[in-house]
This record gives sequence, structure tokens and C-alpha cells, in this order.
Amino acid sequence: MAVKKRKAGWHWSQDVHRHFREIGIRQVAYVPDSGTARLIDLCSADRTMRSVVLTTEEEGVAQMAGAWLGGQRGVFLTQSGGVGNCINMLSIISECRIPLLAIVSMRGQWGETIPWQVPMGQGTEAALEAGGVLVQHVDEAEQVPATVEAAAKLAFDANRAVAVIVSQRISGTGGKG
Amino acid sequence: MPAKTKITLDRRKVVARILRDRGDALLVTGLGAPTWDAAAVGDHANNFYLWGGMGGAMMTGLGLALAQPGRRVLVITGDGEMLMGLGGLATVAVQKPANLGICIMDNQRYGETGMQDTHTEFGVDLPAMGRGAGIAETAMVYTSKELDGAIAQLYDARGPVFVNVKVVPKVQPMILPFRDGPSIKHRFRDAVLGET
Amino acid sequence: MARAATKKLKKKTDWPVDVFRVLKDADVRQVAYVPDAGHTELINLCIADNAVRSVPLTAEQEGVAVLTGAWLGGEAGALLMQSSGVGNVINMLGMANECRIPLLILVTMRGDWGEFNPWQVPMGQATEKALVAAGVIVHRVDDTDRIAETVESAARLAFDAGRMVAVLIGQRVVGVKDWTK
Amino acid sequence: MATSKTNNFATLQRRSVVHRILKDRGDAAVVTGIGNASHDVASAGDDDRNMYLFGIMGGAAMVAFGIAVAQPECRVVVITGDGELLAGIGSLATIGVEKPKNLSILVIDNQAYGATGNQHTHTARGVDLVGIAAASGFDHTALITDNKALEAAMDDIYKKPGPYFAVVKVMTKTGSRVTVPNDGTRTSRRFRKAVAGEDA
Repeated sequence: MAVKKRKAGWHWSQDVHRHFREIGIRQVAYVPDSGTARLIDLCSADRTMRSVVLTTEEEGVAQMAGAWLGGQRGVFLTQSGGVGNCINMLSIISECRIPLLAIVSMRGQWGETIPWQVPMGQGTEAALEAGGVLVQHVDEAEQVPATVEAAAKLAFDANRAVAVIVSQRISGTGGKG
Repeated sequence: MPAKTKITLDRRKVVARILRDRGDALLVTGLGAPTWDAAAVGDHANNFYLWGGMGGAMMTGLGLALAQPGRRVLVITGDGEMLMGLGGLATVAVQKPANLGICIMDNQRYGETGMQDTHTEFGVDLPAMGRGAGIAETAMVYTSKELDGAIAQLYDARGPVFVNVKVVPKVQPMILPFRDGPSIKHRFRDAVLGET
Repeated sequence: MARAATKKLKKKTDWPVDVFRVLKDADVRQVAYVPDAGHTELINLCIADNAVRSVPLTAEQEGVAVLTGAWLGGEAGALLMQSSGVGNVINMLGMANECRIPLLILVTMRGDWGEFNPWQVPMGQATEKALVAAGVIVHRVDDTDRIAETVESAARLAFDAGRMVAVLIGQRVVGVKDWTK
Repeated sequence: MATSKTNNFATLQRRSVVHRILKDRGDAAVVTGIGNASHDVASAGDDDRNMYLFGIMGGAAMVAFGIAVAQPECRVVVITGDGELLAGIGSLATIGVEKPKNLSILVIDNQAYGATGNQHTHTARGVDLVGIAAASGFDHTALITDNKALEAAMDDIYKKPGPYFAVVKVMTKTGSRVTVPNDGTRTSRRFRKAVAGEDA
């Protein structure tokens, strides 16, 4: 993984979390997942943010709509499989043009070994686009912070629904289940 | 309902104990550890292993139970998987499949993604939700004595039966069954229906 | 008014009766659905038939799992829903796709022809794309006379060719919802 | 316990129930679920602090949750139907764990999907939403079947620490349709300004 220029032990989650603080993210909704585990840990430990663990991903989309209605910024973290649960709920976001920042950690994509992950992984981007979400890809760990930063601008400043798709190449998951 | 007590049961032993009495029962396992648990007991043509579709194990069991009313259908899944398909409890309660037993291996964790806490760690009571949904036969299991009673319920009581077994959140060695979906499907259908 | 304000079919035809006959011919034994105005007549026919098990759901993704179980148990099933429900099933379809489970899904459209409610439009416009993203073959029908024929073809693709197939029944056929009545 | 017969013995009228509840709202924010609930709320008079949801089943509770977290000083009340809540029943577990003190969820339960032709929902067949909410971690719940209980619930809805969950059993009969503001880009921004202030 291309993290040579960074200090040993550096992880993209640190910069992304710092950026969340800078732009005033106050609600973090997620279903636990290994691809975003470090970011979730950092956000959960941060008292300026309310971390909410969900039973299923569409709850998170609805919560993000409520957060923005209540005057706060939120971020929604999901695995690619969870995207398939959200398409209907995304119509709140699209119809009201509510800003949405989602970070999607991919399965069924780069080096996947579980066949059952592949159909949804291959359908993730098309499903997001069908749901009216702008998709931004990143497949190098070093590029994740800058991509999230740009996506956050698009979301909160340009009032768009944006998903950052974090490649399985970065998370390196996909070996077991 | 027993008061909350210490969790001591080992999931592998619990699943082995449940499946010892399976006879010709059909088994659907939810993705992740319940699938490994069943594989650890030994592969079986009457097993349908889910490796995906989180939130769908119980409802897969419902469709199967309705299609095979003469067979006992057992669903073994995890608390995280069950939480993702809670609405199914109401659907199952309304359908009242007499031959369906659902057993949750509740370690209060999402095992496949790093052992994060699930909502059951914070007091969400799945059997009580099942009762609220209208499932009359439910059990919360902390001890092996309670497990014996619950196993009798799973196999013999008029379904739907909903049993929640609290198990220690210990990571177990992964014992993987085969994973090719079409092959799992064909073998299962051949076993249940004869060559199709 | 107790009755939902849904304008009846523009042309009074018996397409639900014809579709029901197609389902019977395909030996469909389980019909799972989230109640919906467009499917009311078909659902009532299923409920009235003792050879068909009707399974009302709380959410559509349950239905994909039910049909997977039905097929594993040797029965054919059909899933009935409104287009908005399609947005709930994409993840669960991954399971059916991976095992190549035959699925027959009948979708009544909203957010489509003459829609009144703006909130239905995003999902209505996304329905076909979302299904295709999930690997489902989509047949679309906007002509009342062709509904049964289309469902028949879809049932063949599903149960004989082992595919996931959705028939999108256009809002033009189902009728436009009119809240002012 | 579950009866297969679908008898609805309720005596309360949904519209008068909702109007009674809203009479005491003060500056509470209200989120409505799809269908009749929106009409019931709008018929009491439009309000900047109303957010009407259309088109989505199962999202009202979590939208309200997000608002409740963002505005802890503001009481947030969900008024929705039983079918809508059932489609997102997992939300109850999420909210039961998070325990927002300023959130109240009121289910106007006519045991039917009013928007699509009054098909019976699961609550007509023995599903006990109050029991599910209690099992999900709600400490304050109620089943309301008469006016006396409704009056007694007002403090729970608006004043006492939540999360509060109540089911109000009502007759299947609905009120007349009214115009509900349905331009989401407008209602969402209007709501946000009213609840979160100009600068949000």
C-alpha cells in the first residue's frame, strides 16, 4: 500500500477524522464494518461527534436528513452491500436536495474472494447513481483525505449527495467473510 | 424469563448440541459465524449456508418452511444479522409457520467486521421483540439447562419458535464450508426434493 | 374517505385476472407482497386461492428472502411491490443473484406516468436502473393488453431459464393516484 | 395470542387525536410519516416546524432522531402510521439504544395501510408495537385507546424525558384530504430555518 511518504503508522482515517472536525461534522451514523473500523473508532472517541450505530443502513440516510434539518452536518459510513439497502431512502435526500456525505468501503471488487459479495459490489456504483448520488472513487490510501475533503465541499457547499467509494485495494479486506 | 446472568455458553458447543438432534431437519445459516459453526459440526446436504444477504436468513427459512410444511426448518443466525431484518419477525408471526424454529447465536457482537458491539449488548431483547411481534414460543437462554429446554422447543414445539442463546464473544477458528452459491443451492434442492 | 383515493383503471380490463391465471399456470405457490393499491385485485385473487400462500411483508427485502426459501423448498413464488420497494431490495438481490435463484417480481410503477407526488419521482425514475444494477432482467409494459403476456414471458425466463426478472407495470396502466379526490 | 380475525374496536378518531396532540405542541418540531399522518397534521394548520415526509416508508423515526440529536433543546415529535413504522422497525432498536431525551414517537394505528387501499397491516394480526418498543429499550411507552389516556400522555409527549413511544388505536375511517405542502426543497429549508435558526 502506498503510504511511504507518510509517517509509519499513518492511516488515512486520522486525516479524514481531523477534517470531519474542521468542517463541523456532528453526527456519524454507521453499521460496523472492518473497512471503516479505524475511522469509526476515531469518531466514537471524539466527544464533539455523536456516533450512532444502526441496525440497517437506510436508517442512516434518514438520520442524515434529520441532522441537516436540525442544523448539523453528518457523515454516513457504510459497506458497499449496505448501499443496496438505501436506494429508496435516498429519495428523501434527492427530493429535498439535502446534502449527504457518505463513505462507502467496497467489497466484491478488488481481490475479493467471497463470490457472494461480487453481485452487490459490482452494482454499488450504478445503484448509487440510480439513487441520485454523485460518486467519487479513491483507490490509494494517500488520496483518501483529499477525496473526502473534496466530496464534503460538494456535499455541504454545493448541496449535493456525494459518496466516496473507498476501494477494497485500500482496506485490503475480502479474505474471509 | 431468567434474569440477566453471566454469559458462559460456547457457540460451537451450542450449535453442535442443537444439530445433534437435527434428524431430517433442514437448516439455513445466517452469514458469518453461524455458517462456520454449522460447518464445524460437519457438512450436511440439508444445510443451506448463506454467505451474503445480511438480514435475510429468517425470511429464507420462512419461505422454505412454507414450501416444506412436513419438514422441520431451523434457522441459525447471529444477532447482527437478525437486527438487520427485524421486520421479518412480524411477518413470521403473522404467517405462523408451525415447522419453523429460529435460533439466534447472540454474542452481542458483529463478529465478521471486528467484534463491534451490537444493539443486544445495550439491552435490546430479541425474544421480547419476537413476543411483541406475536411469536408465542420464545426463549432466552443463558445456561446449558435452559438450552436443553430450548432445543426441545426448536424441534418439537408448535412454531414459529424463536430462541435467543447468549454466547461468549470469543473469536473461533474459521471453519468454512464451500461457498459457491449455485452448488449450495443445487445440493440442497437435490437433498430436499430429489434430483431437480 | 375510507377508500384510498386511487382512480380505477382507465380502461376497465381484467388484467389482474389474466396475470393471476399466468401465475397459476406457472405453478406459483407463494406470493409475497407489501400491500399496494396497484396490485390490490391481484393480491385479493391470491388470498382467495387456497393453493397459493399469501405472505404480506413489512418491507420488500423480506420478500426476496422468502422467494429464495420457497425455491429451495421446491416451490415457485412471486413478489409483488410498488416501485419504491425496489429501492429496498437491491442488497438482498445479491443473494439471489449469487445462487441464481429464479425470481419473478411484479412492480407497479409510481413516479412515472402523470405522477402527482414529487417525492415518488426520484425512486420511480431510478427503478429500472437499480434493478439492472442488481442483475435483474427488466420487462416494461405500458399497454394493458400486454400485461399478462409479458408476465407469462417473464415467468418463463424466471422459472425455466433460471433468471431474476421484473415486470414493471407502468403507471399509465395502473392509474394515476389523485389525492384530491 | 395473535388473532387472525381483524377486528378494530377502536373508538378514537384519528384526526381529532392528532389535533388534540398538536394543540399542546408549543415550539415542538413535528415529523410526519407518509400518508394519512401528513394529512392529519396539515389539517391542524401548516407550521414552519412541520416536516412532512412523502414517498418513503420507514424513515420518519430516524429523520426525527437526527433532528433530536442536532437540537437537544427542541422536542421532536414523530406522528406516523403503523405501516410506516413497521417498514423501519429496526429504527426502534437504534433509538432504544441511543435514548434521545427529546424524542417522542406517536403511532396513529388504524391497523391498515391507508394510502394504498386499507389493507391490514401486521398490527391487525397481533403485532404489538408497544411491546417491540419496550423490548428495544424504550423505558416510556403507552398504548392509548381512549381520551383519558390521551390527555394523560401529553406530559410524556412534550415534557418528560424520552424517548417516548406510544401507539394510539384509532378507527379506520380517515379524515378528508387536505393540501399538504409537498415541495421538499421548500419544506426542508423552511423547517431548518425555524428549528435551527437563520445561520444553520
